[in-house]
Amino acid sequence: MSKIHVTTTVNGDEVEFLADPRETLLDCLRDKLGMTGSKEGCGTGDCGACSVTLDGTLVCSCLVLGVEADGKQVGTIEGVAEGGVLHPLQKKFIEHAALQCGFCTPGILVAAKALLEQNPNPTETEVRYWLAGNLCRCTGYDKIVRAVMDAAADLRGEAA
Amino acid sequence: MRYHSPSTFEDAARIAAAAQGVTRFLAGGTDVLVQLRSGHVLPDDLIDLKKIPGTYDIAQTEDGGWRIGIAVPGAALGAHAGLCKDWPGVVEGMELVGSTQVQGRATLAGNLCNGSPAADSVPGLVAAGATVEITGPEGTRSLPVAEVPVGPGKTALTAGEVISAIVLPPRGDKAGDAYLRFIPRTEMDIAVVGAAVSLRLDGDTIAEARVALGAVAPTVLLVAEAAEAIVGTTLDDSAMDALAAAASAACNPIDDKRGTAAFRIEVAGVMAKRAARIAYDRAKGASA
Amino acid sequence: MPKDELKELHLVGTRPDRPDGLDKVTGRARYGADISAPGMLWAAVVRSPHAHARILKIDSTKAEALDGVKAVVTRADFPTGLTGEDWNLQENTMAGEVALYDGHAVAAVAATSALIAQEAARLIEVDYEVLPHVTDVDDAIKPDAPAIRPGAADASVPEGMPPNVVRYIEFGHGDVAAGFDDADLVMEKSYKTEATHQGYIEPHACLGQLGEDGRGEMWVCTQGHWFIRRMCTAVLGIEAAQLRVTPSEIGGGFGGKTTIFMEPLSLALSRKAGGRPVKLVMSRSEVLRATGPTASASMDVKIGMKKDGSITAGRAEFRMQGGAFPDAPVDMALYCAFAGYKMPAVEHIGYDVLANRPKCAAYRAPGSPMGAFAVESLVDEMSRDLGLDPIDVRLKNAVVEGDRASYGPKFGSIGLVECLEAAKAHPNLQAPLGPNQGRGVACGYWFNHGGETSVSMAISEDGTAQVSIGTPDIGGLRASIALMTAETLGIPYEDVRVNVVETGALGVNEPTHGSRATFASGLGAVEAARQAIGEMCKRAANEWGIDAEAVEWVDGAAQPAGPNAGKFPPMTIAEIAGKMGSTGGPISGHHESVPEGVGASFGTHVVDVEVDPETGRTTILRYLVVQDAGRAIHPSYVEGQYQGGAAQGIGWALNEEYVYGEDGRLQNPIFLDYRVPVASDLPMIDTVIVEVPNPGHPYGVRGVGETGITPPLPAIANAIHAATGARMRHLPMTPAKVLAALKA
Amino acid sequence: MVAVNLWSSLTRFTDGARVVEIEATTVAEVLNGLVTAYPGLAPIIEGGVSVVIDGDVASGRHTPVAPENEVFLMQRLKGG
Repeated sequence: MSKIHVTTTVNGDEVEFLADPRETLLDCLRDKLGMTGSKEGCGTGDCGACSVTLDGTLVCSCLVLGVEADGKQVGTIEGVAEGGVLHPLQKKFIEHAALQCGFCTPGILVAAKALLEQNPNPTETEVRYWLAGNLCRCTGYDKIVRAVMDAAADLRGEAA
Repeated sequence: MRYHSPSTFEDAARIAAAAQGVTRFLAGGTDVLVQLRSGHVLPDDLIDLKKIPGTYDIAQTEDGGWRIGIAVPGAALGAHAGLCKDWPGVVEGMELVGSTQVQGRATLAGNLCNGSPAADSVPGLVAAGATVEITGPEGTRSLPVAEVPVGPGKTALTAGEVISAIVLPPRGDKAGDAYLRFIPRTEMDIAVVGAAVSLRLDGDTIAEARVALGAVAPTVLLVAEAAEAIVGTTLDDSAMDALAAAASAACNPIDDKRGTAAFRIEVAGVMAKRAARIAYDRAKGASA
Repeated sequence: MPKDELKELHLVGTRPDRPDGLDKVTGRARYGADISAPGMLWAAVVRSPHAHARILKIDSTKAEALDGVKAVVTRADFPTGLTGEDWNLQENTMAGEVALYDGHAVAAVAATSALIAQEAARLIEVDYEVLPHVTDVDDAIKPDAPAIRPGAADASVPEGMPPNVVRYIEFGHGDVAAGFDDADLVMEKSYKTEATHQGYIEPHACLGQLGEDGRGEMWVCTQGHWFIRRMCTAVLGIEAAQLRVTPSEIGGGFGGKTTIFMEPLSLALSRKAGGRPVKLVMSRSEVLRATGPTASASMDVKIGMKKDGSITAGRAEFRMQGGAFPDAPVDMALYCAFAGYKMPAVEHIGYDVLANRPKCAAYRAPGSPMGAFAVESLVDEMSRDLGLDPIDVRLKNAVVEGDRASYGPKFGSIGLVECLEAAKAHPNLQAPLGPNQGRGVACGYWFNHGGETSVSMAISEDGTAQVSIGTPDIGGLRASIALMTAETLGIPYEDVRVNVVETGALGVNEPTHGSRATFASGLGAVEAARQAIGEMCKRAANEWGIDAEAVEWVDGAAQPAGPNAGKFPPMTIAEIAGKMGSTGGPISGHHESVPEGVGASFGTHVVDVEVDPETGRTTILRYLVVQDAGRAIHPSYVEGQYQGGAAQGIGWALNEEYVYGEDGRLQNPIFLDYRVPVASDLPMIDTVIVEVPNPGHPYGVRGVGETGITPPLPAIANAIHAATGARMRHLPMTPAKVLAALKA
Repeated sequence: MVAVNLWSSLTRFTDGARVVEIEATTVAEVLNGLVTAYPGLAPIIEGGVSVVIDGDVASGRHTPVAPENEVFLMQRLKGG
């Protein structure tokens, strides 16, 4: 089975790997690049734990082939904090106890960041529907939704 | 598995026609990758269509309709103001497929070619009278969307044929469409019942209508009797009841893990009524 | 502890950032599948497609011929002669002569890549003789049901019972017949609940290595690594101390990660592959098909009630299947069913029944939700028939300290009445309800659990402290332990680091289960800190040349007390620690015990729903959880337990279920069709933390993890009834079932 | 003597007695005494039981019991 050489940009850094065309972008991130922050919870696009951005679009990396990333820009949880400075969403997730086991957290943060970039002032309903593809089994979502709303307010420069 | 990324549909069709084993086309990949990873479908040749120029485009046709590239994901449909204004029902059907993440990848063409009777985007396309452009070894042809699915998991496409565009007719004035589905949760489910209604008004009276149902038969249904029930009416209560009865009567569903046949028959009428109301309001100028 | 002492607390009850928060929001935290090792192989498992089939032949010739395949194991690679639960675990890990359920492992393979391992697994040919199967509990208990494991019944089962009954229990007290005679209203109804799965988002994953010398290492996501060690070594026939098990961060467990499923396979493959480490990660469908869902239940309940709502007698007969192995929590279900009520007379009968399904595991208050669904539904139905308020009826019958529990012993300190009163006073009860809307109330109970506990604490040279615990942190445990330790030592929260350590670093610990971790490891950390404080007081006393008894510990410092008070300035923990090398060596504390006094936890939930009369779909409008926490160490994570438990209960009530086809195969083994609640399905979940301190814990803690999943099942059924008049007695209350009930 | 409350289906092994008197000062003596007096209980007790003393699950075999204690035998308690 011949492998394909892939050159892609992950969180701003150019990287290369050899991918079997059957391997997903998630497999490649985790097993070839050692970026295990993106998680596999289902492998069928139903849980969102593997959420990344691909050329700025939010996707499940388990539903993208590694070879499809060639020449594209990939954004993962490892790139959400910039230069060691946490993104307001990350701070608010800790502050609001919006995580318990933390396994869904990377995917939710990547998804929530994508939401706030296109909608800086989402309603609770908009947050809930945007995140409907990110399963969390620990929190009942209450504190997650609050953390996202509070981070949005923070980013807008409003007091919570 | 061999991975191909041709730069024209003709090349894609040629590769597919020459392939000996299991072949799959890759557009959004949200069905193909699931089948691949679960081992249900292990393609020998995978033909990625997204490197073909124009596959991400949404363009107005000369007659005022729309031509939608096969790699346009649901999120891009929803972001396109012109398309959303003309065909909100088609767009909302596609936007119900999967999550925000899946919307970043999943396509109309993929949803159609997967051949599921429950595909959310298909009833809207059928109600709209959409067609697909098909490229094959013998050239291109056009086929109504309603004729693409021929059974669960089966399409009318022959070996080597690939959908190269989705074409929506011109919308025209005083018209509206809508799609509603029933799922047990609020998101992330496969439709138990889906109903799309497209209609045009003459004054307050419905002059033309098309009603399509999903997940209630082996393929999507275009229910002429349901359309007839509301044409010539102002969608009064008796028209609504007749619509619901006609929709329910057309159903030929199965019991499965997602719902019972009796439930599907009952709720098909409910969804048809509710979708008709939205389509009617949109035709009268309500925004989507 | 006395209330005035609680007022002195500085840290307990505050909400600092959790110590593992940074790693978890940056993607750095390492879970089960996140670690790799040099020379590592990948494993894949071959699973039975049949619900019940004799394994005639396994041919791995083609698989072994594939480039990159390094080992194939079948049951032949495991020792024989195991008995009891060890045999059950081994049999469930890998089928012997008979595959007992769809998804039962029959072979496993290790190869140089995941893709090769998966391809090799497809090349392993298994010949089966398909046997008759049964999956439904009511079918499985029939006398003519296919006998799944003849001879599996234990001594509790009297002669002549149907072949799949493997455990039988009967208990109660009082004159039940007289109680029913004495009642104004007697009602008897039958209820059914379907199996559900814990649904943790992290699939099971481990990395195992085992040499021919019998020494091994394992990295695994688990609620309890000593359990993993004991079970793996028993199944493989190696010595426990030779296997070192390190717990990864864990992506949810809810009871499902307290036992083994595939972990021994990685070790067996490693041993066969010359000791190369083997990574084994389950797919989601493997998780749903072949780990440990909860039992399904069929239940009959009869209650006698006076016109004023007082209960005169109760009877419960529960039948539960927990898969092809004896372990359905029918006993727990019965214990919890009437636990909130003073029962003058009560009778419980339980049957543990085998069926061709995966071996059930614990799931959050195992058994309690099913029992509560039946009893709390019937109490609601009878209250309404008698025109009584459902909260008042519960208050009228509510158990208080000293009352005899329905299951026999007397209750210690409990907070049921406090929960009911708090629920009654909550503004949600005043919210107006519109058409097709209804409000439901129910209570829930869980015992809580002590369990083997070992904790070590060491003071560092700079006066900071490290605590080693053996209970994996699933939902903020390290924050709670750090709070209690810092509170006890009188140092800042940030000066304590809590580590969940591997099996080589502590004595045996039971898992994070039974709502025990904050209670038991917390108690251990406090006791260990107190021990270190004693030592530090002694060191200070030696420096000052006074008796150790004349030194007290105040705000993180030793200070002279009694007649010596004020004679010397306080000596801080940093000062004492800085000199430890020259004053007697390291300063640490240890605690080993099986703590008693766990403190049971009651809760009351109130839910408002709206039912679409045309589709039968239920929407949760408002949700309130009130529960007794004893003392909330970190209130945010207590609320999180309440909210998470409620969400799981809502899923169980409305949409989650194992759906088996006529062929005995699981029809919905992916998250698309196994419908856990998504964010848009739920409203905010309001919480009230009731605090009736548990006298059995130094800070009054009661475990809070489990009770919250119990009340949603009946509360939602009661709310649907209030909204529509339809009484739902079979979970889940899917739109199709509700619509059918509305039309009936 | 300690009065031990059994669950009622165990009366098959105790000649119908639901409460049995056992000479014991510890949990271990309770369990051993039960097996000695009623050998039919042996597999049940070996299979695992919880001994509840005055409402609390006893932490081990050496937990003391006295005649004034209320003692219940229950199925082994566990949790999720």
